[in-house]
Parts: sequence; C-alpha cells; structure tokens
Amino acid sequence: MQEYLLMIVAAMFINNIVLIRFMGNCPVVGVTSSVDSALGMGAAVVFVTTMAGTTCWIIQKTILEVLGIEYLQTLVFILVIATLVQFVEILMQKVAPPLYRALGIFLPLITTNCMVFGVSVLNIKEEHSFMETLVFSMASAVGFAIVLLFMAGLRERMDSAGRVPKLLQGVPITLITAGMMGLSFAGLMGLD
Amino acid sequence: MSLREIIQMVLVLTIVAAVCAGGLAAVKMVTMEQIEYQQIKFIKEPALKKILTDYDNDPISDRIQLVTGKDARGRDVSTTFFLAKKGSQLVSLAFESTGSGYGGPIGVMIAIAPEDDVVQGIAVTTQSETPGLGTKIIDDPSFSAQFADKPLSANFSLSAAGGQIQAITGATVSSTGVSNAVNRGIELYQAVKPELDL
Amino acid sequence: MAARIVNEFTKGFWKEIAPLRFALGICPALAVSTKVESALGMGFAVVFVLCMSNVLVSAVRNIVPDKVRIAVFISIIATGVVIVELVMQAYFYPLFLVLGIWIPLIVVNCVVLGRAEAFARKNPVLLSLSDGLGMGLGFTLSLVVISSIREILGDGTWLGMMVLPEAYPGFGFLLRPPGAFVIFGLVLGIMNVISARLENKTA
Amino acid sequence: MGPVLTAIVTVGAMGMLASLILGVAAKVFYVYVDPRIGQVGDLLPGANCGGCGYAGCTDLAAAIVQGNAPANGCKAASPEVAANIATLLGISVEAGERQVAQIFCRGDAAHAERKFIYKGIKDCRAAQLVSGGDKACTYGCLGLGTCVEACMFNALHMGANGLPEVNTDLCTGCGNCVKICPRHIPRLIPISQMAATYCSSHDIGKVVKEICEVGCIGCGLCKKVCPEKAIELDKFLSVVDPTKCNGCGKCFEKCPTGVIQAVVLTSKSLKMAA
Repeated sequence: MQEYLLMIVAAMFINNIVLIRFMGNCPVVGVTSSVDSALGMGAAVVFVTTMAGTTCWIIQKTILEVLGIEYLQTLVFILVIATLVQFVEILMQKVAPPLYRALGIFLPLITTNCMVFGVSVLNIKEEHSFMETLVFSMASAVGFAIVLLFMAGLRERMDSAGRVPKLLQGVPITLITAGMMGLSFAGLMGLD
Repeated sequence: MSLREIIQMVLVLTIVAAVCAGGLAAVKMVTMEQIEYQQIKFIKEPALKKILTDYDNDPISDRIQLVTGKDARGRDVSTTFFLAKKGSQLVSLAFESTGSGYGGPIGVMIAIAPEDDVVQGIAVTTQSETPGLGTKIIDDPSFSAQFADKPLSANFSLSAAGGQIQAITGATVSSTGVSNAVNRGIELYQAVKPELDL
Repeated sequence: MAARIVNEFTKGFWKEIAPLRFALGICPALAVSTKVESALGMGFAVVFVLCMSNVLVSAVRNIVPDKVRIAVFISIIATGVVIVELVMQAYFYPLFLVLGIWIPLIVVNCVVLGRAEAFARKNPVLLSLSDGLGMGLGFTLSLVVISSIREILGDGTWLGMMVLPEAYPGFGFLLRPPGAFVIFGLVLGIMNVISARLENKTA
Repeated sequence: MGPVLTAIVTVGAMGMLASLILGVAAKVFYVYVDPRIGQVGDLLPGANCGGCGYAGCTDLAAAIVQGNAPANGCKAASPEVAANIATLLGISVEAGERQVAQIFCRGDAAHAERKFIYKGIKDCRAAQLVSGGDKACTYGCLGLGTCVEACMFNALHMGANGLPEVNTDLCTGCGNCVKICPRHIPRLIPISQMAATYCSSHDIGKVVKEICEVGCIGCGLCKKVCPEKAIELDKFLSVVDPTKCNGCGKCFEKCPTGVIQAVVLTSKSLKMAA
C-alpha cells in the first residue's frame, strides 16, 4: 500500500509530468486563461490518460511482447490513443450529453497531448505492473490537472494585476511562472 | 453514417496501418543486426575493455551465442560469448554471468583464456547495490583484481567460506554476489567448453 | 512557383518559427535543450519526420476520408518516428540514449501534426516539402538557441567545448527543469521586443 | 519474410479493429447534429464574449437552432445578423429590445468619502481585495477603470470625475463590464428606459448620508410620488421598473439627494429610441 502512496506523491508532485518531465506543456500555455476551462480540460485528461495508459499496457503485454514486435510500440500506441479519444467522444455525446458539453470540446485536443502518449510509454519503460500502471497514469494526470488549475488561477490574477512588463506579457510570463512553480514543486523532493 | 462510408473508412485505415507496419518491419530487418551490435557495444564494451588485453579484433563482432540451459518454463536460455583474437589466434573469451547482490542481480563479465584455463579478469556490468558500500565492487579496483590471473581450479569463494577472495568490509552480500557470479560462470564455461569447439 | 517554395521555406525561420512564435512543440524544446548536441540531434530527427509526414500526407490528401483523417495522418507520422528510432539506435546509439523517450514523443509533437493539418492537407507535395523543411529547421534553430544559452551559462561549455574561463562556477539552476522554463520565457520576451522594433522600422 | 508478415497482419488487424469500432460506434451511438448549428455559428460574430449567457458563440448557435434562444440572442451582433439568422432558420426575430450599460454610482471623489488611500495595482478587482476597497461605501464604484478595459467595443471611458461613462452609441449590451466589475456597478437597462436610480447602495439611509452625498438613502419619496407606481424599494435602494415608467420626472424633483435621474443617451441612440 505504502509503495502506491509514494508513487502517487512522486507522480503528482516530485516528478510532476508538466514541470519536471516537460509533457503536456501546450495546453498549460494555451488553455489556462480561465479556471473553468482548466477544470474541464484537467478532468478530460485524467479520464483519457488513465484509460489510455491501461489499454496500452494490456496491448503491449498481450500482443506486442508475445509477437516480438515491440518496435512497433509507437505506431500501435498512438493508433490506440487516437481511436480511444474519438470513441470516448462519440460515446459521451450519446450517453452523457451534459458531460460531453462540459468536456467534449477538449477531447480532440487530447490526442496530441504528449502527456497521454508519454505516460503510456513511461509505464512500459519503467516496467510497471498493471496496478502500478493504473495508479501511475491517474496520479500523473492529476498532477497535470493541478498544474493546469494553479496556472489558470495565477494567470487570472496576473491579468488583473496589469503589472506584467510588456515584453513578457502572454506566453513568456506563463513559462516563467511555470519555472517558479517547478522550483516550489522541487521543494517537495524530500518527501519520497 | 452509411455502410458504404464505414467500409471505406475501415478499408483506408486498415491499408494505411498495414503498409506502415510493413515498411517499418522492413526497416527493422535492415537495421536489426546493427542495433544489436550497438546495444551490446555501449552496454558491454566498457566492461570488456577493462578485462580483455592484447587483442586486435572486434570481440563484439566476433561473438557467438550458445544455448546454455533452460529457464523455469522450459525455454532455452542462451549466453553470448565474445571472442578476443590476436591475428587469427583466439586469446580469450568473455561472457556474462549473474549472482544476486543486496539490491538485485549483479552482472559480472568474466574473461577466460581458453589455452591454459586461466581467469584473466572480471568486471561488474550491471548492479543496483547501496551507493558507497555495495558499489565498492565497482569503485574499488583491488576487489575485482583478486579474481584476475587465477586458474579455473582456484577457489573463488569468499575467505569466510574457505575461498581466496577477501570480501569488501561492510559489503559482504555484494561481495558474495560477485563471487557467486564468478563461480557460476566458471561452471557454465566448463559445461559448454566441449561445445565451444576451440 | 519557385518564389512560393522559397517563401514557404523561409517563413519557418522567423515569421512563423513554431516554438518561439506560437508556443508549439515546446515540450521537447524544454526537455532536450540542456546540451546543444542533443538539441541538434532532436532537431534533425524532427526535420526528417516533418518532411516525410508532410510529403506523404500531401500525397494522400485527396483519397483519405475525413472521418479517419487524423488517424491516417498520425499513423504516417508514427511510421516516420519509428524509422528515426530504429536508425538512431543503429547508428547513433549514445544520442538515442540521451534523447530517450523524446524520440517516440515526436509523434505527438504539435508542430508535426499541426503542419500536416494546417498545411500539407491543403497543398501540393513540393510546397509541403519546403514547408516541412523550413519549419523543421526553424524548430532546430529554436532548440539550438535555447540550448546554447543553457549550456554556456549553465555549464560554461558549448557543444562540449569549454567557452567560458575554467573558473566559471556554473549555474546549475539553468540545467534543471525550472531553468528551462525561465530561459524559454525570457527568449520569447526578447523575440517580442525584437519583432516589435522591426515592425516599427518598416512601418 | 516471417517478421514482416507478422507486423503487417497485426497492425493491419489493429487498424481494421480501430476503424470498425469507430465506424460502428458512430452508427450505434449516432447523435444527430443539426448542420444548421454550424451555419448559424458562422453568422455570429465569433468574439466568444459570453454576453448571451452561453459558453460561447457555438453554444449560442446550438441554443438558437433548438429554439432555446431567440435569433437576436447575440447581444453584440447587429440587427442584420439577427435577421440573417432568422431567415436561415425560417423564424421571426422577436422584437427584443436593445440593452445598454449604465453606471449605477454617482459618488465621485468630490461627493463620496474614502476610508484610506489605495496605492496598489490599478484594477478594481485588486483594490476590492484590500479590505474591501478604499471607498467608504461598500457598494460604490472604485473608479480604477477595470470595466473600461473589459469593454471590447470602446463604449466605456473614464470621465473627468473619476467614474466611467458609457457611450450608448457604441455599447452593444454584451455585459462584459457587468461581469468583470467586482461590485457590479455597470448594469444593463433597456434603451427605452426613461429614468434610473444611479446608486447601488443597499445601506440604510443614515449610513449612506455619512459617507456619500449622492447616494440613495432609501427614503421612498420617489415611490410615493410616482403616478405610474413604477418605483419599488429593494433593501433601501429605489429601483425603476422600465415597463411602467413614462419619464414624467416627478421623482427627479422630490429626490433629496438627486440620485434618481433621467437616462441620458448619446445622440444617435436617442434617435433610435424615439
């Protein structure tokens, strides 16, 4: 039990997928101008990453490794993720229209979110078991959502402050903020 | 969405996926040997360099694989032997063996001169021992030097077990791991020596 | 036609240089920019994938049904990436070890899919090739700029050569992840200033 | 040829499976998406200002097509746009009235007290966070011009007295200023409204008198004097009902602080209202 707890803390904060592993930066820079859309995007990513991580793990173990074609991992995983995202979109539209209205517009963006793919590959690379895959995928995605949310809040504040020097307005200040956030996350290093 | 559309969609994606996979498989076939060579080169070469002396060929190119046993599920397990030659004369033969250490398996590369059955040297390739203690099996050259230039008949166990090897203080488990790996390696060598056809 | 090809090629260097202008593909730009050497390796891998995917996407652009468009494009890109992966393993193994997971992650590099969607899908093969080449080299250029700053100020070296005096203590912050964000932000800010100045001059 | 074949068959099969799943899912879970939603969306301004109360232009387009919102649901669009949408959908434009923003505070520096001198960030939302703003009145305009910046149509500007002023010609009634103001001082009124109480304070009269010379003290004289019964009191603040008020002006004379006034529009708007 303890090892899963450690894994969750590590994936969410210490090795934060956005700030330390540098994945999923595009949405952090692009979507985070309002807390509402950050929440929607975050929830959609947690859902898709967990689904994709576990599905890819199963495919890797039952098909690719059995047949000895691990080198096709990249091709197969991305195919799986693209299909999965589109499938979830179609399904959600039918089964849970309110959910679709809240998260739906973010789904197409997720196919190219390097985080989903990156987490799937990391699961294999770090030789996680199925349970570890499940936990790691979800915790990483939650870590992403946390950064997205923090960043949206900070940006709302910064926009109202109006004190950002002209040359740093927009993306530059977001990146610098991310750097500062990374520093403070690195302060949790002693936790593991 | 009409049936025709679905069929068209399935057809296109199937063909694209198959063509992509086919192309990649072809590339893989072409590069496979080279990749294997590179992987061995960058993982094993540092260890090989340490223990092999006085040769003029590329032992990584001149490697052979032999089936050396069966695993728990009855599948064949093979070991790679790297051959070091001078001129066309085989001077030594290196292969990897493992023993269990404190933090996991320890990989040890062993070089043996087949001519007179002497261990020429050993080098640790992979380990996950406690930094500062168990890692002395790598960092302290005098430890692995104890194994060098001894005949196969020598006792490679730790002195505590009646052998000739002095364990590293504070790292008995790691030292035992290395010594076990060497013993196991020599056993394996003796077993396959006839097959090697030297 | 020739003028357009040149134009599509050169826009990737300044006017539409992807990571610095549109903040596209910043993940790898941050991750592999600790050393100029790995930045170059990554850059050329992206140039190859981008050219290949642009050409192939442009070639099949009229026969792919809209519903599976993304899936087909992404398969093509993935193929290019795996080729890079295999070739790099076979001939540039140390570089492969350094870049690690970032090679497969080229698949989801926003620049690559972005160009396929925004350009190659609507333009003939030759133009797409020149666009891919320009964009890819622009991406490489951005990476080299950022990694140069990080390597020189962080380590005192450039491409592994000592460029600052031996006594330079190094600035480890720049080599760690938070430093990447800060440097990238500052470079973007400087870009903003320069292009504002240039516009003023022309106006 | 073995490995090549394995690769082709496996990945080909996966591709087939993936597209089959998608194809079948698209058929089984088919949801009819009205193509008109896209067409209406194209007609809308696409500023995604959110003034209509929906999540964006596309969301409004869907609501218009489904009949949940009127064809002129977009506050920022010109009447022609509404007419075009109506023609497209074959429905009639409901005669919705244009709305404009008004600033419901007259307490400028000369007339309203300040609790302390605020020297922080020039943004009302920031000032509001510093012990509720520097203005003694907790309902009054902070005067840092956040609404002016929020206006996408340049309809607001800072007046000489430190309060924002509305150019009703340019105001589209999108409501961005209403939303961004931490005290909701700008509010939307129908363009035909004749009179309004230009105060937002719900404080009791005694408190208002102490801190502001031009606030509504909730005395209710206007309510008493109004022949049309168009005025109600809402927690010590008089509110004019635009559907009843005929602009007779009796309340203007009676109001002790002169806070209830005629709505003054910029010239062009006046003509349109007439």
